[in-house]
Formats: sequence, structure tokens, C-alpha cells
Amino acid sequence: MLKERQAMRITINGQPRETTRSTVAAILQEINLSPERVVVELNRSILPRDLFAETSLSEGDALEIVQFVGGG
Amino acid sequence: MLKERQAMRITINGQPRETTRSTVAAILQEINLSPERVVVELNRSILPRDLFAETSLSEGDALEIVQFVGGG
Amino acid sequence: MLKERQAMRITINGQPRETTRSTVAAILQEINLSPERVVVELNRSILPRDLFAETSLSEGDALEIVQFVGGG
Amino acid sequence: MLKERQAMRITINGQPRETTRSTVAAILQEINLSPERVVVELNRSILPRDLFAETSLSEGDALEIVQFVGGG
Amino acid sequence: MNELKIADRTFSSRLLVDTGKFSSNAAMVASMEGSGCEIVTVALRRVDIDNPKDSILSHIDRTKYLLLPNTSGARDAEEAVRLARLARAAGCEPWVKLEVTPDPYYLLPDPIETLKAAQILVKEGFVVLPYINADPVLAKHLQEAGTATVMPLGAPIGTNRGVRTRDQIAIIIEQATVPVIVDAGLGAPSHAAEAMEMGADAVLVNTALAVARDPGKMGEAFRKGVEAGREAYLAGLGEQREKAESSSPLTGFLRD
Amino acid sequence: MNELKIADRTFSSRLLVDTGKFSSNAAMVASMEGSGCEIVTVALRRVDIDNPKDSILSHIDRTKYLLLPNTSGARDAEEAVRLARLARAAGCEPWVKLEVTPDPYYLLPDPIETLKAAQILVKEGFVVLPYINADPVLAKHLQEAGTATVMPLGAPIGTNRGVRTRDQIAIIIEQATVPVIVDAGLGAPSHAAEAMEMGADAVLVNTALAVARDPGKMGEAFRKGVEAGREAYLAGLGEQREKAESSSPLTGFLRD
Amino acid sequence: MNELKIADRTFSSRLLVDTGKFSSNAAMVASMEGSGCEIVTVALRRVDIDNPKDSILSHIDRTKYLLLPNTSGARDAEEAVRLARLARAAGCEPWVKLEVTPDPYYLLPDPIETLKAAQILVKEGFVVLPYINADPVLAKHLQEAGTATVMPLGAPIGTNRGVRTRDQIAIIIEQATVPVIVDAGLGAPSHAAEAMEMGADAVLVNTALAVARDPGKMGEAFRKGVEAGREAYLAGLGEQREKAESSSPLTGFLRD
Amino acid sequence: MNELKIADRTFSSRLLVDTGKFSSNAAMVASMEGSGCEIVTVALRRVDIDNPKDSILSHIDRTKYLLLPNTSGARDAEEAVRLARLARAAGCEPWVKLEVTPDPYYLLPDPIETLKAAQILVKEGFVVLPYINADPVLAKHLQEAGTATVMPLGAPIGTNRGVRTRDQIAIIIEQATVPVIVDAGLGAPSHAAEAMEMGADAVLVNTALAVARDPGKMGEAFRKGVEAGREAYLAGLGEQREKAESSSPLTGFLRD
Repeated sequence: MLKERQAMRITINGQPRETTRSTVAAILQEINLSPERVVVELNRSILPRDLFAETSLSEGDALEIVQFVGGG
Repeated sequence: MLKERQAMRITINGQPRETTRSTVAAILQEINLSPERVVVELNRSILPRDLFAETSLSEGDALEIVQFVGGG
Repeated sequence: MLKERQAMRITINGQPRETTRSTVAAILQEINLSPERVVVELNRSILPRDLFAETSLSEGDALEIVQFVGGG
Repeated sequence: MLKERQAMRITINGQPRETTRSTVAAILQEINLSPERVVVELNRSILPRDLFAETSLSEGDALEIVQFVGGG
Repeated sequence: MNELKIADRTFSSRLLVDTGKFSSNAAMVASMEGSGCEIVTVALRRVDIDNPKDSILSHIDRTKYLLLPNTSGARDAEEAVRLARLARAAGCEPWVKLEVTPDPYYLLPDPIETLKAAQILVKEGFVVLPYINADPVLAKHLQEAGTATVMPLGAPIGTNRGVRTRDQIAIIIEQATVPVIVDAGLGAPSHAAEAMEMGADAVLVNTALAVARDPGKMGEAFRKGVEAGREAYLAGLGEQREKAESSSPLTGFLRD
Repeated sequence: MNELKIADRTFSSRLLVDTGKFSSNAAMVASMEGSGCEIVTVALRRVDIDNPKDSILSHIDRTKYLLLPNTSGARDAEEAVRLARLARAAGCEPWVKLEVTPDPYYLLPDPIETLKAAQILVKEGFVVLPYINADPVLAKHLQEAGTATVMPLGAPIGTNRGVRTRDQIAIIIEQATVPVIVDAGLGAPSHAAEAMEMGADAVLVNTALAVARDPGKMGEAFRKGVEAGREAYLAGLGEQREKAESSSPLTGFLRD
Repeated sequence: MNELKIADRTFSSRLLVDTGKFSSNAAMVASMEGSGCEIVTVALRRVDIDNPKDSILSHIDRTKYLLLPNTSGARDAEEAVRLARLARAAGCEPWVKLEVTPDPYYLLPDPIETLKAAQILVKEGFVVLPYINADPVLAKHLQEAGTATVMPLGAPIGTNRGVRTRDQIAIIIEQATVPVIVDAGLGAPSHAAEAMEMGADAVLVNTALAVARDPGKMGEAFRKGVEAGREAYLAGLGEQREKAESSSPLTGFLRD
Repeated sequence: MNELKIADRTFSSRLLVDTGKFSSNAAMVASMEGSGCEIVTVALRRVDIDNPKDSILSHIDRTKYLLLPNTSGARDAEEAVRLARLARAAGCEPWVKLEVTPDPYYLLPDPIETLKAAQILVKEGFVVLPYINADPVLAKHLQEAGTATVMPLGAPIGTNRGVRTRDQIAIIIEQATVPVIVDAGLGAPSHAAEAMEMGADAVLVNTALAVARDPGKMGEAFRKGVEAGREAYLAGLGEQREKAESSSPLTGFLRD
């Protein structure tokens, strides 16, 4: 409720973004990415998948969300 | 004089041509070709250069006039 | 009988040879060659296999007996 | 005089050697090497040519004497 | 023995496939199937947030293919190590095809940074397959650093020129104690066969498959080319000779 | 269609085998079997009267292999014609691999005498497969004379050097209306694959098989090499390029 | 001796130049001068009656250069003979570069028609320099027919590819009793040098000069290339070796 | 401009000569003279105390030739640096041809140790000419480290095989900001010419001269080969083309 009101500014893959979601899991859900298919760096350190749900975001956090693509 | 009146049809390098000139030498002169720089076939046989002057042409004769060009 | 006595000189594959056999078939038999596996030239002309038996040899005849071998 | 008597053991180019000469210059002279054509390491440090004469040797010193040869 | 052993795993196929540049996932899968490969490489890239595509993983049957993450895009050791760690975090086994290519134009590997990254990654327990220029001395350094293979290039990536570095590759093969996998530049089955005939342990192909009119059939063609080269190597090839030599006995009846 | 058609016959194999120089008949047969070939060439020679060997025919299953007599040993058209006629008299079908090689040293074919013999033999109803230097104009003359194929050499017989006449072979393939069979000099499966990738209709091999440590296995290797090259030709090979081209998307997260 | 002898004449230059395709007569002359050549070829063509150009002869100093008419354009022996006779009638010495090229596309020489024309022209007293495919047996036939040289091609005309027919050229050189002049395809001084190092007696160049940015300077470059190759041939080149060999004595003080 | 500039010196010759493997000092000097070189390399070795030979320096006119000490024999950076310092102590200018070859068999250069030594020597004020594998990325690292040139190998030392690393050399030349000197493997003037035609700034030769029957004449041959290649590069070479192109105008009178 309250939370909903507090929006914060973070960066995802180099793009600034406003969000009200408080966890990495929630962010992924917001942008329709299933956690299994991506890897996430939070402020340049790798975030293990099983911590997505409990890891909350703060103003100014930088997320890198990457996935596998074809390439040699 | 008289000669001048009698025009005949011959072929030079594949092109039909009307001429009143009666010798190969005269033809070459007509088309501004110095004898030294060309070789002439009259009806498919080579005509030595020193016969140009005395060789007279008749209706239907075929002349080939060739010269050297660059080429390998 | 009589025949047996009359020996003649022929050439086989370049080698002179004395024989009392009178036909190509007999010669082949003498040198243990089965007709099916060889080709025979008699005096430089090919002798069809089915004529081996009836073709009699005369003094001075030249036979070439060849066969297939490996080779490319 | 006295000196002459005191022989010491040094190493030159990996070979042990007894000598009574006391300086690098003297050693080079002993083995007929003109100083200009060689470079000398004394105990693994390069010895400038102009110090050959004043540099005296002690028991156990190791000399490397090298020169230029053809080679690429 | 005719199996390929890399680190602690054995493979019956000696052909590795990169997954880049295919016109479609279907073409990629068809080519993988045709090729009979057991190892496929994949790259890591940013998700396009506004328009996320489905992951390549949903198209690759990981019970059939070992996923080999590469570090393509890395320009120095630090970036390569970062990519390798991300790949492992993604749940891949700790195998990595190490690529460090500072020059975005020719994409040639960096010997210095590649060795540096290899030393770090080996320490972290990765099975490292480094992509390198055909440099026998560098190959030895990497081997001593503990890499699982060396992957010298046959020709610059995507040129389809074949084994242009033949002399150096031959020396690497002669001296290597780890599998030698010829990578990059192999544009036709004859190129793959040539590398195998020289004694290479395996080859890696991508462009030639991806740009083929029929990637599936081309995969098969490369599979056969690799097998042909391997079998010829085992069967013992003859020497090249200066002089012609008849294959028929020359004595004959034609001239006495 | 992927069958090879020569004259009025079709073959599923695109590899022809010469039977010379094998260490034993067993080795020859093993190599033929392994290669999957359907056409094998044989030569004609005098029987050694004092010590006749058994005929090679007793080792070749003629229900499986088409026997293609060659005119090896012939130094001019007359000798070649004589050999072809003898072969037919031996009960072979009227097919002949025409070889006229006046030089006993390099065994290179004679363009003049080969054309002359071809003209005679075609008139006599032979299916003529002439062995020639890689000469596109000569190939056209032979075609016009009615030969069933042209068989340009890749390199001098027995040199194992591969397709050294690549430029000329490419022109022959481009212009030919009869099958082009690359003959002589192919020393490894990669060479055979290369010829097939260029669009050759078939290849003929001998020395590489005969001198192999394991002729049977080498036969298999060549079979696969030929199939690989053929399939790659049909699947559409990419161009060779001067510049490298990445097989990974280069946009990435590493550098913003 | 280091002079080139053709028929009864000797030349100090071993580089022949064709006069085709130059952007201007000035460029052609500059290139001839730079090259130091002593023989230049010219072709015969119809005069354009309506717009006669000045003859190339007015640009070539015939006291310095031997004019070698060629039969370019001839598609068979008859046309070639006709052109040779016309050239002689034009007052040239009876020398002819014999070219018979039925295929207007690749301009490859016809072995059959070239031999036929050579036999006729030799009988008529011509000094015949035939342009041929790199065919050692054909070269022998021409030699026996009395030609003054043989001129095998290095690569198809105008391709600038160099000595692509190396194996065959080497055999021709080994067997020839007349001068061997490598013609066509030599696109750089290194190509000319290579031919000379192999033992060729001379080379003929055209396209590489005509298309150069600076034909005069390129002429000089080829002159030096030909001399370099010739001198290296005379000075005795070393063998190519498989193994590296140090050029420094390896015993040293660094490691006892 | 046609002068070669290395560090702060300019040279009119683009051919460097190594002094190894000559049969005699006379042969070496003759070859140097013939070659017109201005830079010759020399190595450092232990004096044989029991039987000192006269120094090579007594045979080299240092007013004509710049003495370039090399570090041959060095197996790592430390040994190379030690040799370079000794050479300077010997009174040479602080120029060094940096060679680090851990493998005594193929004598291939070590990219890691070579870069390390180069960084040290540049700091100590040496003009460093490093011998390297044909590795464009390594060449860039060395350039950034401040070396005066890069010297990629054409083929392993002493093989006489020519520019076998052509693709990589071309990239090095395209990207280099310091002179590129092709070193090792050049066995004939045509090889040297080829390197120069590609745009190399100079070449270094040894074995080909030392093993020649006539080293002096071979020196001249290489001088001309290098000049030929350089001039051709400046004069603008034509492209290689797939298709033949006539050097005669094809329109003619023969066929209307």
C-alpha cells in the first residue's frame, strides 16, 4: 500500500527506470522475464537466482539482466 | 574522265561502297590511308604492297584493309 | 597321332616356342590357361573366344595372350 | 713477486681455472683476447671496458667473456 | 581410441558448432541435428527490456548437447572473466570457450589477455577452451596454465578460407598434450577434413553452416567431412610426392 | 537428383576406384568395399606364360562392380584403340577409360592422341571416359567427339597433391555438358571433397587407397569425403571473404 | 650464359611485353621503356574506314623493339595462319606469337588447332612462339613440330593470379629443349620472379602493366623482378624444408 | 617517400641481413655487398677460451652497416634483456632485434616473454625490433609498448617457404603505425617481392643467402626482388580476377 506510493529510480541494462516494485523478483515479473532464463548483476555483482525474491532494491541501484543468445 | 563516270560497287572491310576509283592505291588515297601502314586482302588473297598501284578493281571486289593495333 | 609328331615353331607373347598342339585351345590347355580369363590375338588380329577350338596354328604364327590385371 | 706466488681459482665461461693474474685486463692478456672485441660479466654484472685494468679478481670470481658472432 | 576426451568428458562427435548467425532457430537446430555435434556454444547478451526475445535455451535440448558458453564480446581478460562467471551463475557447467578479441573488426584473439584470463578461470575451477591465433608457443603457455584444449584459428572468423595457418597448426598438433580444436575460418567440409587429416582432435564450425542455403544438409556434410578426415588420419595417409607414379604395371605386350 | 549418370547408366556412388598398386587382392577388395564404389578400372597385360597368375577378375564381384577397362600403357592412339578392342573381346561391356601417356615418367596424357583415339572409339560404339590434362578447350573437343565424360587430372598421377589444377577444373565444370570426373593426384578425402564442392560429378582414386596403412578404412574415409563434398555442393557453400565476420552479435552490456 | 636465344636471335632482356589494354600510347611506351623489354607483341585488326586511327607502329621504335605479331582473335588454325601471313605481308619479320582461342570468354588456347597451325607456319618458314595451356605433352609435340619456344600460361589471361600451373610448368621446363616463356596471368613482379626462379627462360606480361596506376614504374618493377628471379636461379636457391633451422649458433653462455 | 625510417634513422635499403650460417666470412661479406643492405644483425656468444676465433666485427665495415645485435638464444625475457644489455656494453648503439624462442626446435617466438622484454628494454632506452609470430593483436601491444618496428615471421626460420602467413601479415600491415619488417622463411626473391607488394616496409633474410651456391649473386637477386616489390606496391598493382580478360581488342575482321 504505502510502498506502492514510494517510487524509486534505478537503472536496468543502462536505461533509467522508475519503479515501485521493491524486489528483483518483482521487477522481473513487471517486465515479464522468467527468472530461470536470465542472469542478474546487481551493482556489478552477480545475484544468485535463489536470492531474487528476498533481494530488495534501493534508489539508484543498477541491474544488469542478461541471457543466452546464439553466438560463437 | 570517262572512268570517272563509271562507278562500281565493291566491299571494304565488310561494308558495301560505291567508288569511281579504279585501283587499290586510289581507294587507299580516297580514304586517306597511307599504304605503308596497312595490309590489304583482295578477295581473300593478300595483295603485296608494291602491287597496290597497278591492281585495278572490278565490280563486286572485296577488300580487307587491316593494320596493327595494341594487343596480346 | 601323326600330328603329334609334327612340331612347329610359333611365338607366344614374344617368346619363340615349339609345340605339337595344333589349335589355340590346345595351346591354352598346354600352358594351363582357362580360355575364359584371357584374350588372344593371332597375328595381331583378335581371335574371338568361341573360335579358339577350331582355329589351327601354322608354322610361324604369333600369339598374344593377355589378361586383366590391377591398374589405373 | 709475492703476488705471483698466490694462485687463485676462478671460473671463466663455466670452466674452472687457476690463475695468478690479478686483474681482468691481465686475464684477457693471458688468454690473448683484445679487450675491444669482448664484453665481460663479472659475477653476473656487466663490467665496463674501461674498468678492466683496475678491477682485481678474487678467489671464486666468475667471469663471462662473450663476443659477437654471425647469427640471426 | 576414437573418442574425443576433453577434461573429464568423452564425446563421440569431433565437430563443435557455434550458434551464431543462423537465419532462424529452426535452421540452427536443423544444422545441429545434421552435424551430429554434442557441444554447442552460446553467447551472453543483455535482455532487450522493451522487447524480450525468448531465450535460445528453449531451442536447445540440453540432454543431447553440452552448452558451452563463450566470452564473445570480451575485449580484455576482465570482461572475459566477468562473462564466464555470469554463464556459470546462469546454471551452466563451469565450461567456457574463452574468446578475447579487442579488435572489433577482424575479431582476432589477444594472446596476452587470453592467457591472463585463462590463468584466472582455471584457478576458479573452469574448464577452459581458449580461442587463439595459430601460435605454438602460446598454445604451450595455455596448456601449462591448465586449459582443457587449445583452439587455434584456421583463418579469421567468417572468412571461410580453410586451414590457412597450416604450418603453425601442424606444429601445435605435434607438440600439444591437450586436444587441439581448429576453430574459425573453416568454410567447407574439405577444410574440416583437412584439419582432421593433419591430426587435429576436433573442429568448430559456425559461419559455413549458418550461411548455407540448406543448413541442415550442410551440417551433415560437415559431419561426414570430419569423420572422413579423422578416419583417413587413422588409416594412414600417403606422402605427397614430386614425381608422378603410375598406378598400372608398365611392362606390357605393346612394345617388345 | 543425386545420381550420377554416365552414358545410359546411373550410379549412386560418385567415387571410382583404380585397382593398381595394392599390396594384395584382399587389400584391394577391402578398399573397394569400404569406398562403396560401383566402377573399378582394370588394365590389360600379357600373361606370364611360365608362371601365369590368377586373373584379377576372380577377385572382383561383377554383379556389384562395373568393370571399366583402361588403356594404360598406351603411348599413342593406335595402341589405345588396340587395348580397348581387346578389352571388349574379353567380354567386357564396351566402356573404356582412355589413357594415352607417351611419357613413361610423368604419365601425363597426350591431348592430340587422346582426341584421335576417342574419335575412333566413339565411332566403334565405345563409351569413352578420357583421362586428360585440365584443359577446358580439349574437354570441349572430346565432348563434341562424343565422349561420355571428361576426366581432368587434379595433379600428376600418384603425387597425392590434390586439386592443384583448380582454376582450370572450375572452368571445365562450368562449361561441360558431360560428367566431369576428377582423376589422378587426389591423395586425401579432403582433396576429393574439395573437387566435389567445386561441382565435379565424381572423382577417381587409386594411389591414396593403395598406399594407406589400412586401405579398407581409407576407402570408407574417401566415401565420406566424396559424400561430404557432394552434399556441401548441393547445400550451397558460402563465399570466401577477405574480412573477418563475427559469429556473435556484438552489441552488448559490457560497454555502455 | 645469360642471354636469351630464340631461333637465331639473342636478347639480353627476358621480359616480353604485350601492347594491349593500355590507357594511352604514352602509357604503353613508358611501360615498354621501364621494362627494358626487347620484344613487343602487336595484333592485327580492321581499319575503321570512316575514322582511321594512327597505327600503333608510329609509336614503337622498331630499332629498339622486335615487333612480334600475334594471332589474337583467331579461333582456329586457318584464321591463325591467315593472320600470320598478313603480318608478314605487312613487312614484319616472319615471327609470330601463335594464339588460337576458340572460347571468347576465358580465351584459353586450343591444343589441337594450335599444333595444326604451328605445323603449317613452321613449314612456311615462320618463327613460331605458341601460347599454350600448361601441358607438357603438348609442349613436346610443338617442339617436335619445330616451334621456336613454348609459351605455357601461368593462369588465364588477365587474372593476375600468378603461376597457378606451377607443377606442370616445372615439368615443361625440365623437359623442354626450346626456351620456355611463361605467358598470361602474371600479375606482379613476384609472380614473374617465381617463374624465373623455377627456371623459365623468359616471361610475357601485359595486363599487370596496363592496369597499373603507373605503367612506367610498374615496367621497371617487372624488369627487376625478372632479373631477380633469373639471378636467383643462377645463384642456386635452397630447398624448402619442413623444419625450422636456426640462423644463430645455439650453444651459448646463457645456460651451462 | 621511398626511404625506410626506423626510430630516428632513415635507410635507403629495405632489405636487412642476418649474418648466420654463412660458409665463410667472405661469403657473408659478398652477400651483404650484393644485397645493398644497411643493417646487419649479429649474435652474442661465449668466447672459446682455448681457441678464440677472430670477432665477426673485424669483417663488417661499421661505417657502411648498422650493427643490429639480436638476442638469439634467449628463452625468456630475462635472458633477452641480459643479452641486449651486454650488446650495448660492447659499444653498440642501443638497438636490438628482440628474439625470444623457448622452443629450440622450431625457434618460434614467445608472445608473452617478447612483450615483457620489449617493455623493459624500451624503458631502458633501447630501439626494439621484436621478432614475432604473425599475430596482429600482439603487434598492436608491442607498438603500444613503444617498439620501433614489428617483425612478423613469414614462415618458421630456415624453411624457405615464403609468406605462408599472408592473411595475418596483411592485417598487421593494414593496422601498424610502425614499420612492418617480414622476417624468417623468405627463401627466394619472389617471396621478398611478394611481402613488399603487400605493403611491408622491409624484409629480413638470412638462410636463403647463406645456403645459396653463390651468396653474393643471391644478395643481388634479393636486392632486386625487394626493389621490384616495393616499386610495384608504389606503382599500384591490379586486382586478381576470377575471369580471364583479353589483352587484345576482340572485334575483328575474321568474322563479319
